[in-house]
Amino acid sequence: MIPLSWYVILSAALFTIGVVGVFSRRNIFILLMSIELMLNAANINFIAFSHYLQSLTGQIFVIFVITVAAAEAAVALAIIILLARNRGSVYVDEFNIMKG
Amino acid sequence: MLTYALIPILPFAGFLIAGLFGKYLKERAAYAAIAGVVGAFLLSFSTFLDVLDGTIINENLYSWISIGTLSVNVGFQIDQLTAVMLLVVTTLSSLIHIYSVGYMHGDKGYARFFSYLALFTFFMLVLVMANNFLLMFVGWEGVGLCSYLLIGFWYEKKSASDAGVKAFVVNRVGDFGFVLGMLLIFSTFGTLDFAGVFAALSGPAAKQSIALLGGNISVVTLIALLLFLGATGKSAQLPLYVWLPDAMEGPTPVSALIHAATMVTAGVFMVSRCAPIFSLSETAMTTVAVVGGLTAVFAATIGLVQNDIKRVIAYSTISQLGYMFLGLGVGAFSAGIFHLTTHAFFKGLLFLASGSVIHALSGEQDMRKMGALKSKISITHVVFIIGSLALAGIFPFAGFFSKDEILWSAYSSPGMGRVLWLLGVAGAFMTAFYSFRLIYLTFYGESRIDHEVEHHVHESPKVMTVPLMILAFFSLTIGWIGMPGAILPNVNLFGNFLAPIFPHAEHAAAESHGIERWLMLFSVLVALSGIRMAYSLYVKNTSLPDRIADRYKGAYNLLLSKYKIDEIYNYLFVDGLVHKVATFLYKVGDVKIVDGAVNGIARLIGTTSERGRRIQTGYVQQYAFTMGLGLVVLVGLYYVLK
Amino acid sequence: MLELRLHQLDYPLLSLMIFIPVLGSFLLLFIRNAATVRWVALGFSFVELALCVPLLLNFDSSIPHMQFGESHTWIAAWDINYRLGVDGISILFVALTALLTSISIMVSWTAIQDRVREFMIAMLFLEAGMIGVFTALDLFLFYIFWEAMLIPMYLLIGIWGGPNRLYAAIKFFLYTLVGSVLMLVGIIAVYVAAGNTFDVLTLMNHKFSYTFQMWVFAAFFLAFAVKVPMFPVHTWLPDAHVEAPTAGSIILAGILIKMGAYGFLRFSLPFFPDAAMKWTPAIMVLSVIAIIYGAYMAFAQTDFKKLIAYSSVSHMGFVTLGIFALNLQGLEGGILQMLNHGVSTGALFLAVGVIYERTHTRQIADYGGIAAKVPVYAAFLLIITLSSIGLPGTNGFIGEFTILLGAFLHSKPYAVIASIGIILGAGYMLWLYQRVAFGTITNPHNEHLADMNLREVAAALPLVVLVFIIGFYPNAAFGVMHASVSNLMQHINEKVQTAPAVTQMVSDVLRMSN
Amino acid sequence: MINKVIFLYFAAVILASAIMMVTRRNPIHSVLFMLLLFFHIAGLFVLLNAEFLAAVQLIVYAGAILILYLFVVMLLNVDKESIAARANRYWPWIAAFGILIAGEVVLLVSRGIFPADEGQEPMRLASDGVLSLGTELYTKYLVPFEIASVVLLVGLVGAVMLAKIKTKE
Amino acid sequence: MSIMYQDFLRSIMPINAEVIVVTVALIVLILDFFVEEESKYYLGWLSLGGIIWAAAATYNVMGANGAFFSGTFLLDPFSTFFKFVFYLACGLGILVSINYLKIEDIRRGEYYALMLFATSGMMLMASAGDLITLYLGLELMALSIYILAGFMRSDNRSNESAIKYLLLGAFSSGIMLYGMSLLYGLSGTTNLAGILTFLREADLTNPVLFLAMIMLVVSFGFKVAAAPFHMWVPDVYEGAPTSVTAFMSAGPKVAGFAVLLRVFTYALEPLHAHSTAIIAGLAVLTMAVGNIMALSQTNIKRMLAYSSIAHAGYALVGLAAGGPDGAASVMLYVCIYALMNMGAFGVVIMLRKTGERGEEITDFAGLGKSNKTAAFLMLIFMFSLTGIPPLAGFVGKFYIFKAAVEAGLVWLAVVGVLFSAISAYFYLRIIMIMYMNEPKGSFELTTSPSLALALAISVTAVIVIGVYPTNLLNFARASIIGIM
Repeated sequence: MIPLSWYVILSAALFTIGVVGVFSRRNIFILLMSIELMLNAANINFIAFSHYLQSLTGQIFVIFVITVAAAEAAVALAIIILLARNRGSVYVDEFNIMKG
Repeated sequence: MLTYALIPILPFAGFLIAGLFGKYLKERAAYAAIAGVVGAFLLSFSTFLDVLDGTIINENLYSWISIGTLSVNVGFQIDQLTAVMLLVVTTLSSLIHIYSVGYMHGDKGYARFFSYLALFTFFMLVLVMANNFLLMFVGWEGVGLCSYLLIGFWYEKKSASDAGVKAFVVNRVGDFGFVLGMLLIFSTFGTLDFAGVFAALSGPAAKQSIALLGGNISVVTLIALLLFLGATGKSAQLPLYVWLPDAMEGPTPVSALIHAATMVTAGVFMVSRCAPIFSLSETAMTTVAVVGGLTAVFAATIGLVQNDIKRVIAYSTISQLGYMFLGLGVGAFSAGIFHLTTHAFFKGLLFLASGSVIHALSGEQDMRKMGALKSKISITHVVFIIGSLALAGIFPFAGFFSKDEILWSAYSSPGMGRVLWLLGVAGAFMTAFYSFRLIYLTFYGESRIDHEVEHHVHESPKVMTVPLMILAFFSLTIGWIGMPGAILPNVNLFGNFLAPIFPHAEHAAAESHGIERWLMLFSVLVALSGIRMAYSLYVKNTSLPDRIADRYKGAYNLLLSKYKIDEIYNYLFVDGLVHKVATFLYKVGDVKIVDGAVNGIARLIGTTSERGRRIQTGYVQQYAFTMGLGLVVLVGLYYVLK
Repeated sequence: MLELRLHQLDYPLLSLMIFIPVLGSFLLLFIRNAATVRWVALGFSFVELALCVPLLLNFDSSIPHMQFGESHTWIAAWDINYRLGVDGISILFVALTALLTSISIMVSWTAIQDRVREFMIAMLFLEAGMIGVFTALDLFLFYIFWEAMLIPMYLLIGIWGGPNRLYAAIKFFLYTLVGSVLMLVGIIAVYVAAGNTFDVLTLMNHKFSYTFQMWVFAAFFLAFAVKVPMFPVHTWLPDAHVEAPTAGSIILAGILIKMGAYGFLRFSLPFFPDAAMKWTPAIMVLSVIAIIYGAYMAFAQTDFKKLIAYSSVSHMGFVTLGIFALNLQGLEGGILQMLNHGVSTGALFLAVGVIYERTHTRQIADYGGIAAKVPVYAAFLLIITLSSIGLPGTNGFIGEFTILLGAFLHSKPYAVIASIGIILGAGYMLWLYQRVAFGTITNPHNEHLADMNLREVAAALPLVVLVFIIGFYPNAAFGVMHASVSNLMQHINEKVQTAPAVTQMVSDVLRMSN
Repeated sequence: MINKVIFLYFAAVILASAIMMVTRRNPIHSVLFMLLLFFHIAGLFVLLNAEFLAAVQLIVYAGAILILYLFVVMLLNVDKESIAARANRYWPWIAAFGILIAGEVVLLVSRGIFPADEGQEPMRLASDGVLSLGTELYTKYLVPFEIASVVLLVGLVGAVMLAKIKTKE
Repeated sequence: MSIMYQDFLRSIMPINAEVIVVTVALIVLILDFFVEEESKYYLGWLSLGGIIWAAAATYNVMGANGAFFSGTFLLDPFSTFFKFVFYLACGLGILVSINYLKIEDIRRGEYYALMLFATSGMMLMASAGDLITLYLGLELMALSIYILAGFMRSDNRSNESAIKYLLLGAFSSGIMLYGMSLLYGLSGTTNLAGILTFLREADLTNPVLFLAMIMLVVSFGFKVAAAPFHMWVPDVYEGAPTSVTAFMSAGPKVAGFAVLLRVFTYALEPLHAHSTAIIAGLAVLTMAVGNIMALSQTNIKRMLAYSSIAHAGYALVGLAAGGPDGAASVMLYVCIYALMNMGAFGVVIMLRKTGERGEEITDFAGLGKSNKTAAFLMLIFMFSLTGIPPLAGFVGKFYIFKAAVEAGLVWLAVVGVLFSAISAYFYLRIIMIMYMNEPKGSFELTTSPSLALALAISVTAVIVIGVYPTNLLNFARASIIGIM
């Protein structure tokens, strides 16, 4: 049988990749997708745990996570469109009018 | 009781009236002051009669300060000493008030002048009547204040106001000693009343001694020395005499009343008031005697060469005060007080007379611009000579009796008595010399007066000359009340009168009258020779002084510049110890260090903030990164916390 | 032990004294006309003054207890009560506050032309706050007033002040705030240590552990030392004084900086006698430094107000010296000196204000020879100068002498050094007076200087009278405070305990910081 | 055993495509790698007997969200980043940091103890798994379910409101 | 039928406050289609009515204490207290918005709907009994606020603040989710009560547990703007429409503290030993960053942003103190803070008017002359934020530090008071500029009944609470039932 820790470690690795992605890439889409990576890492955890704990809560949580992710993506993309419209750029490091 | 209280109150009333309503009373203000002072004089006389039979009045008016064990009353102790002082003060004060009516006529500060003068009288009376140290200190500082105000009376003159401040501050240095003395007295004896303290002197408290600068000093001595420091300030003794010559900036009546007759003698009075304390401490007594003797000579030497008529008299005053302390120092308290009394009269006379001269010469004070005045202002001339003879100590003038009593007690006192005596004699010689130098320069020889001044030289009005004559009379006669046993046995009224309150330190034994007579003769001769020398120098061949001056240039200039003491004090204390240090402390200490630290902290925080703004770059990823960093650090804490 | 005398009168006198000014300032909100505002404000300050009459008449000076007591529950959850009362110490300052406030309002009559209404509102609020500080018998309430006072004072300096007012105001506020917030922690610590009570009287009887006292005393000390102000935390005072409007300076010098010393008397000494004893040498040294140092600073000043400000540092040095002599003479002298300083320095600032209003310069060099032009003013200034240099017959002398006596009995060296301050004091004050009043007119602007008018004389007269009353009959003041002060002394002597072993102290520290 | 192999395959592809996604210069490529990743995650879910979730993963994530991304990317036809600017200028730090955080998290997680140990029988509820899931969702988690609906509504409103071309203003 | 209707009502009774808010939001959305652009502000008043209605509903169930919907939803005094704070924040937010939107020319009803949605999200966060509810409530709130922040679509600053907030928000919720997943993996449940019971006899040295806790600290810390997770705050606050900023600074922050309290003093209570140390550290850092950075700001909104960070720091002190008093102090503090901040932003909004931003601190110059009332209000709020008695801000700080000292965290209290002394500088700077500088050209302030009402409410509250805090205090102390 597959040890639970394998799943957890996999998710940890995935989470980390997501985090690093958020830090490093300029392109806002890739930023968002990196965040999705983090969410997916969490999802893997939930599913794995719910499997090993014999409890459905994890799966339920994942459903909600995905729902929220969808809503968030919609809003995010809307804002990106605004930005692209007003600034003609999708590179986050160009959005720094406000600092200090 | 009330009658005694009235003695100071009357002049105070005079002060209030003249001070508050001076604006409306104009010159009539003088009458209020005079009335007050004369009233005080009459009351003092009746008081004098009350205590003539040796009774001592000691009454409290009301409780002034009372905290725990500290309980000070406003109260009067009137004994023979006080009575003498009362008479001296009120007499002189009255006469000088009257004299001033003429002298100050037409001055725009007329009312102010009289109010100050009356206020001075008030404080002086408080000083002499007080029955405890603290109240005495009130009078003590009060007269200081008045002298400050009166020296600076013509405040537009910078020199005048400077002199005023100088007088007050130098006196404060003395008072520093006085205050500490009082603190030590209270902490030792638990009271500040004269009676209480003197009573306790015989007790154990007086025996103790305290550590000071490694050494060990008896409390009584320390008290005495501290009080004496106060006395040197007030009575212009070494090293605090410097203010008195400058005090001549004030109007001449002020010099007469305050800086010759009364205030400056307060030190002498205080020391004799504390005779019981002083006489317990050999050290203190010697100190007093030595300081007195030295001052007597020191001031006289300066007096030899001064050209300002008032300054000459001022230095003679310092020197005469020296004699008084010399007397007190050798235990001849009554002699000291006696000299105080006589001196008050003849020195008052001299000052008023010089005032009359100055008045005649419309303000001229430099003797090099005088001469040949004897016919022009004859009354002044006569009284001036009487005063000078008294000062020089020529028989039978007042000065003779008092000075010789002091010299004799010095001579006959054990220890360094003879040395002190020699100092005294030397001083006597110089005194005779410079006082007649003054007379010759002023009244004899050929006139050196500026011409426009020459025209309106005139004798002073009656209101001024009458007091002069009265004083002259006293200068001649007052000495006789202290007739030494060596001349007429057992008629020393003065001595006997004061006998009950002073410890009997008189060494004059009957069988030694022989020596005493010889000494008297000797000192008179010395004085006469001094006068003769002055005559030969300033009347016979007037070129001689300059030649001597050239010959001993160094010495002459040193004397002329008063040993440069003022300059040294200025450099050391006024500029150095005060202004330079203050400026440095402020510019560096306060602004840079103390305040600098505060502002520095503020600035530090400010710059931190400015720097911090750079961290907030506006890059969203950097924000996320910071979060991540925080996450990592916190997670890392796991290894710390467990 | 001390008790709170309730229902002494059938009306809450102290509350009235606190809230009548507040009421007044609310009333002012609805008045537009400046002249009316002035009169109303003056009226209210006079009402306050009038209330001092029943206060002083009904005060029983034979007992040390807190009188005119009021006590109402306020915040039950924290056992905070609205508790007021005065004893022989605080009553004097309540009266002084009422007097000086009226005087300040009179002084500001023409000096303040801009935003008169706001100014008067600030003044009245300030008065309420100050009286609150002196009457509060609940630590929390005390702190409320203590801090609340900062607001109007800050505005007074900041809005109606001189050219550099911004710096001065913020410096004043921050400086005092830093001190007080630490005291706040101290107050909370006391509250916790004493079993959740803010009642001053209860706390007085509570014995705090030795180590605890050491720490908390320090916290309180900082707050009070800044207010006094003691060397080396005095630098806010010159700036604040120089920039503040006349009224502000009078209140600041007259009342505000007294609160530090009052705090020592009311809280530090009774709560932490051991700490007080332990810290006494250090505080004595600081006081002596303040005396000499302040005097020296005064010598170096060219600015009229700054000079007086530094002289205040010197004088307050005397106050702390007396208080921490911890004997009757010292304490009573210190308290009297607080009053004196309030009167004299208040009057000095009044004098500066009077002349500043005419010449608009504070540089001493711009004066000189004005005695000829303004005799009344010169006389007034002279009297105050003398009182400030402690000439016998004036109030200053009594205070300084009794303090020196107390200090001398406590330990001689301090008194000896402090006495030098008397010489210096005479020096700089007379020099100041000489430079201002004497000599010939140097500045043409002073040629047509107008003498003090009736209003100004009326404002100055009470102070002059007080100078002499206290000078000639100080028992009037001492009599009021005797009972309370001796009670305080006795209280300290009873409470003081011997220092515990080091191990004990260490364990205390550990327990305190869990 | 076979499961292990399958898991390892999935894990390998997931990590690989994650890394590719993060490092691709062309966003469209990244999106495609993301798609790949989602598919394998779905596979993982199946391996864990969460078939329904696998389906949701595919439909919602791959089918909806990702397509939306793709759509927008193309809509804005973002040109690929220049080599210099692919990563922002701190990337070496970030790399180091990445290793650090990975180390920490993985270390902690691997040293962690989970009550659910591997020994037991995994759930075999494939057939009525969905049913019980539904029951759970509509009874126990009713409130969250309702909230989710509001969340979606907000998302909808927000998207529309923000993105729609301004009529006027 | 009616019976069913009855039990339906009864069944949703615990949650009807939320239901009301959401319903009103929906009504607003629908009416939005029919209302003329000029009269959109009626929707504002409508939403306000909704809030009041919800408040009434909550008032009816006051004192109720129980878990509903199988433990996913808690209705207890704790949540009730916070709900009132949210109503306050939202109500004041709406009041300050109505006029502001006119100026900004935002004529859209969604605005109010979103505010209501956000509020409902907060309410759910406060009464979440289950990580899932918590997560969804949080996301609901966050999502609405993202949109509100970006509401000025044509304004670059607004867009930027929206995207920054969204990216970082999503990032932090990613971290939170991971933490939650681990927590779930350990305890086998997402129910807070369940987690508590699990932790009661769990091995607390388990690294994963620690990891999970940290991740929750980070993500909640992000919501309450605790350093070093605060960096979004200044930018987002500056960019967002001022009315939204006001709402943001009051609502979500308070909600964040509700969650922090619920999780750390209730669910993760057994971990208190660890969490206290960490939170104390964060508190110090937060106070330092907030107060020091605020000193050098020139934009009033940024300045208030940093000040809100600083205040989060003070509240964290109370959280670190823990225990009933600690919790109560935090609750009292955030409530007072919301009031003061709302007031301050209200005054800032008065300065905003078409043409000029009125956001620079220098724009306040001479306000004390040109508009006495506004200046006086600002003065009150500034002194209150500084914590000078007798104003509410002091009471809040006092309780916080009192709790800290009682918990033995004397050092923390000392640090706190020192920083609050520093904070005096930048608050007083505003007052200085208002009263002590001359106006740079007189300007008219834009005011309106709604704004006036909002300011009146907050200033009255600030003064009354300052002088007589007893009632609010007792309410807070009574409301910790549910997390103790």
